[in-house]
Amino acid sequence: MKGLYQDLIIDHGTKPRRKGIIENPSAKERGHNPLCGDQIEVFLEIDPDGVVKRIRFEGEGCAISIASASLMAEAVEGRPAEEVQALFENVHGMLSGKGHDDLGKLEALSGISQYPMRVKCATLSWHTLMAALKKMGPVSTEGV
Amino acid sequence: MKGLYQDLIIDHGTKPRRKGIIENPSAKERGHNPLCGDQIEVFLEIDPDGVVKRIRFEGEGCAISIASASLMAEAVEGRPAEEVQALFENVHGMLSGKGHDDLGKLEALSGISQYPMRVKCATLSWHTLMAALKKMGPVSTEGV
Amino acid sequence: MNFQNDFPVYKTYPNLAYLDSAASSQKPSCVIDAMTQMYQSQYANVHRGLYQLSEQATIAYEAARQTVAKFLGALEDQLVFTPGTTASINLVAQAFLLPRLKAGDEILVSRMEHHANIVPWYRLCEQTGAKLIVIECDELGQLDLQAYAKALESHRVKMVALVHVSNVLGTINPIASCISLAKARGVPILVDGAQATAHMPVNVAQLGVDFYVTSAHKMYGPTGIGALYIAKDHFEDMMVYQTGGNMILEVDFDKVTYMSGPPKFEAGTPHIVGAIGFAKACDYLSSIGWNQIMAHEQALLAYLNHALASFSDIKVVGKAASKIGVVSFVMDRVHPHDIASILDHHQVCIRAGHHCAMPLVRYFGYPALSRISLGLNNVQKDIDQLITALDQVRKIFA
Amino acid sequence: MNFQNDFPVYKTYPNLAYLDSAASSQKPSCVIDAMTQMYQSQYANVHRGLYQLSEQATIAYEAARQTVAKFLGALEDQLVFTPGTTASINLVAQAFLLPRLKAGDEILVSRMEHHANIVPWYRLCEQTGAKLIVIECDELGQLDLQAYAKALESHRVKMVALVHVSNVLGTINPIASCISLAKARGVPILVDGAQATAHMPVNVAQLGVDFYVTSAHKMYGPTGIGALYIAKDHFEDMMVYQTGGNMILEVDFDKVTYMSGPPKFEAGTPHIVGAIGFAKACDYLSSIGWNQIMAHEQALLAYLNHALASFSDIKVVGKAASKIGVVSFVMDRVHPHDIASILDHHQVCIRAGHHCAMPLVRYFGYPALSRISLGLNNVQKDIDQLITALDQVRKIFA
Ligand SMILES: Cc1ncc(COP(=O)(O)O)c(C=O)c1O
Ligand SMILES: Cc1ncc(COP(=O)(O)O)c(C=O)c1O
Repeated sequence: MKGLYQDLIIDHGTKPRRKGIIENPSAKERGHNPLCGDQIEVFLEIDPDGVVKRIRFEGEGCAISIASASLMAEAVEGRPAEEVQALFENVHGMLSGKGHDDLGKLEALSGISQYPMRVKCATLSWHTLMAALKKMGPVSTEGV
Repeated sequence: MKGLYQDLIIDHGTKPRRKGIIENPSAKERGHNPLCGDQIEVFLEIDPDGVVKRIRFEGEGCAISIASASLMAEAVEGRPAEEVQALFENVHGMLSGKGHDDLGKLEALSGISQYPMRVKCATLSWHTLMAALKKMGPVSTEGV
Repeated sequence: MNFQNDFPVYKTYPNLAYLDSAASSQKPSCVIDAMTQMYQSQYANVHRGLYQLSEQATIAYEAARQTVAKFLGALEDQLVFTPGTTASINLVAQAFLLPRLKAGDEILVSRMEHHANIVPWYRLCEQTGAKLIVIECDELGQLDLQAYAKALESHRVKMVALVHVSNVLGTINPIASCISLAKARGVPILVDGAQATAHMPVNVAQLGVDFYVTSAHKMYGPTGIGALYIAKDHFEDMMVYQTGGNMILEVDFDKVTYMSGPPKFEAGTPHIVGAIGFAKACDYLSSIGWNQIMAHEQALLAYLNHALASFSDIKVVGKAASKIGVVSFVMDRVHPHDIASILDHHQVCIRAGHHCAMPLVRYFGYPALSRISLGLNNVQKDIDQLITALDQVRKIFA
Repeated sequence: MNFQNDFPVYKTYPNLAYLDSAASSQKPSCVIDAMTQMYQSQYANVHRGLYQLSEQATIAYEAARQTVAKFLGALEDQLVFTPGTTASINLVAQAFLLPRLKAGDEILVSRMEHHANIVPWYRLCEQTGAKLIVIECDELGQLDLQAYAKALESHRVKMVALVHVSNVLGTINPIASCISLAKARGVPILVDGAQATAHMPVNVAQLGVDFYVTSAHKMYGPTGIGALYIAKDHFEDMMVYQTGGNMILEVDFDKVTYMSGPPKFEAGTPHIVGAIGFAKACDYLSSIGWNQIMAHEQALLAYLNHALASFSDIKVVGKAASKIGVVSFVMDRVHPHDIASILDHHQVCIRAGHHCAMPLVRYFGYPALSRISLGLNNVQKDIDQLITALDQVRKIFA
C-alpha cells in the first residue's frame, strides 16, 4: 500500500487540516465529481497583495480526495496567487506521471499517478481552488 | 469438383432442357433471388386431371440454378401436381442435407447441401414452380 | 467444486481473488481457445462467400446463433447478435417503441435499473413527450409488485422495461409474474438479463417475454457481443435500426428493401469471432449445468454473508429473499473507493461506486457502494482473503 | 517480400490462395496473440475498476485508442470506437445530420458507394424528406469530379458521404480534392475508409475531413470493432446516439447529463479486447511501413493485371489510373458464382456477387461480378494458382 495510502494520506484523509468555512470569503467555489460522488467546497480569503491569507474547505469523498484537499490547503495558505498557479501545474504534472519539481509533503500524492481512476479524486480540490481563483479575475493573480 | 459440378450439372447448366415459354399457360410465375441476381420464370400447362402436361422456363443465373431448373422441368413433366409437391419436399430434404428418397437424376444436385450459399440457387426454380401451382389454387392439386 | 483450473488468469495470478464478475467475468480456456482457433485457421467473412472457408465460417456463425438461442430457450430466428445489452436496449427503444409512442404515454421501469435500461427510455421520452414511471423497491431491495400491478392499470403504459437481476443488490426479480401481468394488460415487456444469464436458467419462450437482452462478457464470453431475443411476432412490426450491408434485399438510390428476421437488425460485418466465443461460453455453462452452478454460487454466497455478518461496522445493502451472488455494502468511516483500493493491494478485486445505477444507490442514501460479486471461478479462499483484507482496511483507518 | 509467415492460416492451409481481403483480411499472429493474452491474463472491465487489473485494462484500452488515432493522423480525443464502419456511418447520420436536415435538403453520395454508405442516408431521406444526389463515375470507374463540384454548388447540400477506395473497382478517389471542395462550400463530409486504411497512409488531420470511418477486420484486426474519427469541433454539436452506462455524467429519472468527447458515443461495456487487437493491427502495419506495403501490393496488382490481360474471355471492370489491389471481372459464358465455386476447389478464395454495391454493379450492366482482392498476405504464387484455376473453369464450361 506504499504507493497510494502512505501514512500522511491516511493522516490527512481521516483528520483533515483547515476543514471548515470562511464567512464572507474573497472567493468560494464548489467542485463535484459526479462519477465518484465526491463533493468539495473551497473558501478563500485573499489579501490586497493577492496572497492567499486563509483557505478552508468542506467536502465529502474518499481518503485520497480529502487528504489531497487538506495537503493543498496547507501548501497554499500564505502563498501569492500566482505561485498557486505554478504549484497547481507542478502537482498536475506529478499526478499525471509527468516530470515535476520537488513538492515537499505533497509528494505523498505521487503514487496516485499509477491509478488513473484515482487521479480525479486527488485533483478535484485543486481544480476547485483554481476555479475559485479564476472567479476573482486576472486581478487576483496580478497581485492588486 | 465432384460435389458441386458433376457432369450432369454442367450439361444441364450450359444446355438447359425445356427452356422457353408457353403461350397461354395454365399458370406462370416469376422467381427472383435479389442477393444473387438470379431470375427465373416458370410456365405450366396443366391438363384437366391436374397433370403437368408441359413445363418451360426462362431465366438467368449460375449453372447450378439453370441446371436445377432444367432437371426439375424434366422430372416434373407428365406428373400429377400432388406428386410434384412430394417431389419438392424430397428435393428440399436433399438440398438441406436431411434424409431423402431416391431421386434419380436429381441426385446430381445432392452435393449442393454442403454449400449453404448455393442452396438458394438450386431451390429458386422449385420455389417458383410451387408458387405457380399454388396460384392455381387447391383445385390443381386435387386433380379436377 | 472448484472451477479455477478452467480460468487461465490464475496461472498468472495464483492468488487473485476476483470478485467482480458482475462487471465482467474472467474467461475460461475453452472460450479463449475457440476464438484463437477461429482466427488462426477458420477465419473468413460470412454470408456471401462462395468458398469453403467462408461457407464454414457462415455455418459456424449460424450455429453459434443456434447455440445461444437454445441456451436462452429461443429459436434461432428470434435471436439477434448485437454489440451488447446496451446496444440491444437502444435498438428496441428506437426500432420498436419510438414509432408507437405519443406524448403522455408511459414507460414503466424500476428503481433498480442499470443506466442501460434507463437512459434509452429517458431519451425516448425526450423525443416524444412520454413519461418514465418508476416502480420503487423496499428497503430489502425487493420490487414493489403491488405498485407495479397498479401502475399497469394505466392505459397509457406502452412498455415495461425491467431488470431480471439487479447488478447492485443481487435481487432476482419475480420476472415471470411481471411478464404475466404485463401480458395480461397487453403491454410489451423487455427484460434486461445482463446479470441473470450466467447464474440461472432462463427460458424466454416459457416466460413469454417480448424482448430479452444480455451480454456475452458477463457470461464468461468475449467482449463486443450480446444477444437480443425478439418474440417472433415483433420482427415484422419493428422498423429497421442500423442499416447497411447484409440486412438488405435490394438497394437502389430510390428504393431499398430489407431482409426479415435477425438479419434485419445485423447491419454490416458481424462480430463473427465474438459469436463463436459467445456460443462456446454457453456450451461451457451448459456442460457444468445449472444445478452445479447454482449450488456452487449459493454456497459461496451463504459463506460470504456469514463472514460479513461478523463485522459490526459493515452494512449489507440489498437483502432480498431471492438473490444471486452479488453483495453490496458500506463500512463505517471508510469510503468505498478506499476499500477497493486497499483490497486490491491484497489481490482482492471488488468494485466501488455507483455501479451504473445512480438512482438506486442514491435511493439507499449513499454516494457509492462497495460490491462483491461471485462467479464460477470463485472458491472459499477468495472470501477468506477478502475478509482478511477488510480487517486490514479497518486497521489502516482505525 | 513475403509476409505469409505472419499469418497462421497458412499453417493449416499451406496452399491457400486467399484473395478476398477486401471482404475481410486474415489475421497475423501478433494480433491474435495480443487478444489471447489479454483474455488469458490481463482481462477486466474498464473505466470504473479500482483494482490494478482493471486499471491496467483501462490504460491498455485508452492506449489502443491512442494508437489507432495516431495511425489515422487523429488525436485520441477525436477517435470513437464503434462496432465497425456500418455502425459509424449510422451514428453520424443520426447523431450529426438528422437534427440539421430538412425536406428538400440534399446529401451527396457517389455511384461507387457500399450499401453501408447509402442506406443510412437513404433512411435519413425517408425520415426528413431530404434527397440523395448521386455523383456518377465514368466507364473506367473514376469519380466525375466536375459533376461533384457542380452538385456542391447547390446551397441545399447538407452533407457529402464519399467512399475513399471502392471495394468493387479498387479506385482510389481524389479524396483530398473532394474534401477541399466540400469545405470550400462549408459542407460537412464523411469519408468511408473501409477499403483504404489497410493499403495506404491516411491522415485525417491533413485531409481536414469531418468524419472518417473504418473497420478493424479489413485491416488485419479483429471483428466487432471499428473507428470513427470526428473532427474536434463536431463533438459538441452532435446529439447522443446510443445511451446507457459509461457515457453519462449523472442519471436521474428526470435528468440525465452526458460525458463529452469519445465516451459520449461509447455507451455500454466497450469491445475492450477488440480495441487491443485493433491497435496491434495498426502496429503491425506501421512496423512494415507504407512504402513496403504499397510496393508489395502494387507489384502483385501489376502481375495480376498482366496475367488477366492474356485471357480474351475475361473483362476487368474498373480501370482507374489510381487503384489498390482490387480487381473485379466477368468471364464470357460463366456466371461469377460458378467461377468462385470452381476456384474454391483449387483453394483459390475470391468473392462473387454484388459486393454490397448493387447500384454500382448494376450500372456496369452485370447481375454480379467476380472480385480478386490482394493483401499483405499474398504472394505471386497465389496469382499463378488463380490463373491455373481460371483455366480449369474455362475447360469445364468449354
Ligand atoms: C467501402 C466499404 N464501406 C463499408 C463497408 C462496411 O464495413 P463493415 O461491414 O465492417 O461495417 C465495407 C465492407 O464491407 C466496404 O468495403
Ligand atoms: C443489469 C445490467 N444491465 C445492463 C448492463 C449493460 O451491459 P453492457 O455494458 O454489456 O452493455 C449491465 C452491465 O454493465 C448490467 O449489469
